[in-house]
Amino acid sequence: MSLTTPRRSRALTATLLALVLSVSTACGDDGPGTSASGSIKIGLLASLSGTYQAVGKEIRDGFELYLATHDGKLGGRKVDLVVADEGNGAATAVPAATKLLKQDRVVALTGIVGGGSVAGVYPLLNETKVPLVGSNGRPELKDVSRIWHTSYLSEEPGAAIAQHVRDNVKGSVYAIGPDYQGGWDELRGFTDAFAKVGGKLANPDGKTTFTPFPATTNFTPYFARIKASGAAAVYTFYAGSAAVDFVKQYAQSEIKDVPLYAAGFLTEGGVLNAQGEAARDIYSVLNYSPDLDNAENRAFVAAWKAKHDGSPTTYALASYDAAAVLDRAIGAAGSDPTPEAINAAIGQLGQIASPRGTWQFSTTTHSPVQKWYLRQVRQDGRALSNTVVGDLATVGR
Amino acid sequence: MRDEVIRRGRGAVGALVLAGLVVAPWVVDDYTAAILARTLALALVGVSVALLTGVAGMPTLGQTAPYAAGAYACAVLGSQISDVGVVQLAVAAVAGAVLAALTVPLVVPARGVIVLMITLAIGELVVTVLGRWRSVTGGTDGLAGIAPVRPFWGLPVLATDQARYLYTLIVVATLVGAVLLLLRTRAGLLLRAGRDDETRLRASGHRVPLQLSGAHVAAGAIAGAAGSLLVVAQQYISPADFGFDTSALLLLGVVIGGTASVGGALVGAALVIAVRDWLFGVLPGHAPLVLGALFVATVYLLPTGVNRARGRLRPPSAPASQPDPPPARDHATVPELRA
Amino acid sequence: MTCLLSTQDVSVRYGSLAALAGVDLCIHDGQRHALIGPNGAGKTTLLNVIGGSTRPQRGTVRFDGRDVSRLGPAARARRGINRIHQRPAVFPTLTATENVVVAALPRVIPRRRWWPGGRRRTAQHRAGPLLDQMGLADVAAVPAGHLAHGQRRQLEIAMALAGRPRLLLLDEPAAGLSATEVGRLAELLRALPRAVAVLLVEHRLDLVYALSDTVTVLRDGQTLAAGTPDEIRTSPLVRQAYADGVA
Amino acid sequence: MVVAAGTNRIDPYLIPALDGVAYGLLVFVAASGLVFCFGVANILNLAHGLLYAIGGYTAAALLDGGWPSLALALAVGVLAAAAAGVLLAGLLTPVAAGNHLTQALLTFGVALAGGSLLVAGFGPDDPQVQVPAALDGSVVVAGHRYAAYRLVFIVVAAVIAAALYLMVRRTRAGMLVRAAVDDAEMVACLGVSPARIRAGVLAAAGALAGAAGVLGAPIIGPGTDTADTVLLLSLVVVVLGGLGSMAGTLLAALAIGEIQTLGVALLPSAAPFLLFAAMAVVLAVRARGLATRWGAT
Repeated sequence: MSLTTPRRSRALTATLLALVLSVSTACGDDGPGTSASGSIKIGLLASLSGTYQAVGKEIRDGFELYLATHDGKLGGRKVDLVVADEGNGAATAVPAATKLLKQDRVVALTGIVGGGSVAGVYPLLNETKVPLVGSNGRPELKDVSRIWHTSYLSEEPGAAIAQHVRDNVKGSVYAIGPDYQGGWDELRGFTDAFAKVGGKLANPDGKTTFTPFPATTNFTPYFARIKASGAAAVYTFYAGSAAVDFVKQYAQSEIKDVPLYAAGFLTEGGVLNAQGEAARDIYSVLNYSPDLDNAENRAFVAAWKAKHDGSPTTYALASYDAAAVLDRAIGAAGSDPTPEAINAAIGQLGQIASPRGTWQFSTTTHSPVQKWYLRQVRQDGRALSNTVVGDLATVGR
Repeated sequence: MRDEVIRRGRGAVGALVLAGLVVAPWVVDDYTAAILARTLALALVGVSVALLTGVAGMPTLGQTAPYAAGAYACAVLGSQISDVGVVQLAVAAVAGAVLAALTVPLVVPARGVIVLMITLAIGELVVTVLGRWRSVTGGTDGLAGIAPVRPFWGLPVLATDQARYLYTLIVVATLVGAVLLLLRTRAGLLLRAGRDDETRLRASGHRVPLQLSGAHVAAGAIAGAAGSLLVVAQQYISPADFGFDTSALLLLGVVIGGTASVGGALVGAALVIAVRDWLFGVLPGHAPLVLGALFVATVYLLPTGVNRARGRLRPPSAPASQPDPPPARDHATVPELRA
Repeated sequence: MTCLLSTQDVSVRYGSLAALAGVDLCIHDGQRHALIGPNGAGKTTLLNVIGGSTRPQRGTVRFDGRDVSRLGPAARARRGINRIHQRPAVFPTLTATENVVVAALPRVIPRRRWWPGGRRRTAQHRAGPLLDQMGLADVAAVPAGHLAHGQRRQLEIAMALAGRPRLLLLDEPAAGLSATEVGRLAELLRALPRAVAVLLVEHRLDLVYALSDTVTVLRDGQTLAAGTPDEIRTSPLVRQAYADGVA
Repeated sequence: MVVAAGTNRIDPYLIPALDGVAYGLLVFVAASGLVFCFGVANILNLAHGLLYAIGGYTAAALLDGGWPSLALALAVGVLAAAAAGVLLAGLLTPVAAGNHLTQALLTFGVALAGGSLLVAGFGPDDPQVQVPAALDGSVVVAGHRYAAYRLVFIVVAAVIAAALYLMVRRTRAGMLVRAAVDDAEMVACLGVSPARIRAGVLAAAGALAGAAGVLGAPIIGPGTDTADTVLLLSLVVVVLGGLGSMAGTLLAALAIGEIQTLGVALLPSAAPFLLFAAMAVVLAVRARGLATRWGAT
């Protein structure tokens, strides 16, 4: 320390040091994931603050809804759900996941909004040998032996809709999306499949246009380029506030009459309310819609509406299904549901009945083989909602 | 004499804390050890921020840039050269120093708030490059599955949280010790003099820009080394680790710790980062609210720390009898506004 | 005899105001040269030009036979031009000793060049006697910000001398000092080593006549007169200029 | 514009260029309050984005598609943000004399806590902003479709900018403001209490940010990231504008607006780097920002 440090600051430094130590030693050991009373600890990590908190809260509510409708039990055991905040990404997600895995010693982890957060948590999962039943983001990973996702792979929505767009659009299609891993994967899914069925992109260089993310709040310059390209339709993927900005500005731009196709997240959940009239008629592809007609979905939507305003989203659904997966896996894992046993049991589940229709885990990617639906934003009573207008491909390997 | 007592008291507390940190991994659980290791790496970046902000008078929001350079150099280059920790540490330090050297022409001529903004821009640009240079950096999802290191030739790889923590602790202690020694030499004296009154230092014949450049490069090397420690502690890096939040929290931690004191910066930065990480785990959804309230409370509850920072940045008040008080030259604030 | 420092045709303009209009000056080795004149005559501007903090629009400054016009204050200080400022400029959080050490460092040649800390140790050796000489030995460990005004003035002189100057620029060193302090200051200045040339700007003419051997009178940015203190004291021209300036 | 419509090379860039003006003016109105904080009260206010967000959420809560609701939202938004500014001034009193880093610590904390309170109150979803029906469409400008609201916003924001300029130039309060930018200590000597100046300045800054938040809600809408986005843009603009100069800030804001729109349209591949690269270059070339060159207010 410097030579002329005033005295009081030394005292301060000492106090701060003491504080750090007391904080660091105060965090004790909470014991193993399965306690003597037979309850079981599950960790849920989701963005409850920051940019993605709307999605994170849906994920938490979806999981809690399953617990509430199943006596708070999974696989016949009382569940002690430990929730932690993922924040804006890996920087905050990693310490929160470390707490769940190493201090709370959960037997399984679920949730996680961001693909980057999953990548950040991945080394911890391998180290602690705890399975992740993720319900949203999914990065590219070398080894998925402990990673399961009830949502989808980022390239699947685009792949599912490509044939439909090829059949229904007379002309070239402009592809545009946000400049981060999720955007790259979503758009690549579409452009690869679209090229395979003989579709042509309107983008001048034949490559997708990527907009800085999350910095772009003004899409007008891009709309000018789309106009100049003479595209007959636009395919895009945005979510959250970027989706609101994109759709609202699109509706007032000079390409407002160009049909807009999108991965379903563009008009999913709360963003649709914020978009209002601007979202009318947008086509989107998604693995779920609240108006699907099956028994599981009717029960799910009714239970959801009893607790929350509005309809459940695909985010809530994926988390609800994650709970269902854990329910069956823990039940099948025997008298001592260790993380390893649960992980092995997930691999044996087979067909899973779900509000989205029946699906199963792919043996190679550990993500769902599931049917995708074409939806359009239409008037439903007093509000606009995503209405299923057709079935698309079943995707998954 | 009271100074002597206090110095001894401080020495005793310091030794006690160091002893506590050394035995910590055997007392606390894996989680705490892992968090401590990560926190130590960030605290080392805090030291480099303090070196620039408090000692050289250049408040920076951009130390995440050399930190990121060091981390990625270590993960991409270092792990291919060797799995020995000290080699990777050297690679990371060099990368951080090189990046800092490249930005010297932008940073060193600027003062006050302009430094804040230029370093902010540098930090943001580096994060953008990291997010887009997919083939090397893995893009916004980051690099996962980085191979574990062995601290030294012939030693086993760091496989447990305890081992990783101890390695981090030893490196941080060594580097902080080196910084403290450096500040006792003429380099430290000149940096403090420059923060007091840069014009006067020039008038005495010193090459001030050269000294500031040296400090900037040295701080870059330290931040780069911290990047290598982050790779060890976390085995995963992504652009999100080097965002604006991190810069802002580090600067705030350094302010809380007293901008000009290396020990204070280490502790302040560690405290802020530890509290943040801890809050995200125990108060899901309310961490920003509580963290924000804590910052406000800090300003009020620790007036010593805050006054301290002020005292370092402004000359101490002079006796009342003197006719003209010395002109207030505060580089860390905004001299431009008063021009 | 050649000049240690010479200015040729130095002109400085601030907008439409001519602060200096073609000033020539010559200072020899060891000379005690005073610069006087009414307020706004351009004395401080001339010191700034010589010290390097102001760039003249026209004219050259030569020091020790070399053109130093393009050098900044730091480079000139390294060549031996040191300066005392109108308001004492010291490093407030550094102790008196550290202040002198910092000032001494640029011109220190350590005995063991590659020995760590050698430069600083040599500078430290130089600081002690200088502080003694300036009567600051008691406050050597006190941060300069806590010193009284007069002590800071003395500290600044010690700092200037620590830089081994060949030319010392003194900008109103007596400003703000009490009568006893001015007496002390005069003694200290008279005791400066003979090898150091001095350029003194001062309002108190008694001090000027007591300390200098040559006096240059500036008015409206031009040299009005130059000569020995006696010549200047009796010159009606100078009296007139001062009377105008005061009025 | 009619002339430009004929030439094909310029044509695609016409709408982005126009939009850059709208965006730049919004950033200017949002940032002008920060200029006051910085230049007059010498406060580094990192909670400035929060004041804008208050205006934005007010607009989302009150606007129902009619004109009276717009007037009401504007009044309530301005008052609420100004009140928040005064509150902030009160919080800052104990550290007002301190350095900028201390102020940054305090205001950063307020921004963090206030931001999460806002989101807790209004929910995590971006709320819908319903502009008056007459403006909720698009008009044709030189053969291109453009949002009607933005076109009107350009006019309104230009009026606000002109009013600000006249106020700073012509009124007594404005003279005080200019004097304070030149020499803060002198104004203190005039017998005006620094605490009152601070409260007044932060109230004015809040009012401006609140107005920008209400009027700008259809452009930069309220949401979880609004405060951060606006704060960052405002800081960039204020620093580029030369810290305390209104004219410099306006120029910088328009430049940022064009960089974000026209620049993106011309150089899409460089889009992510444009803002900060431009900022670094400008700051490095001219450490005091654009204003020194153009000699401003």
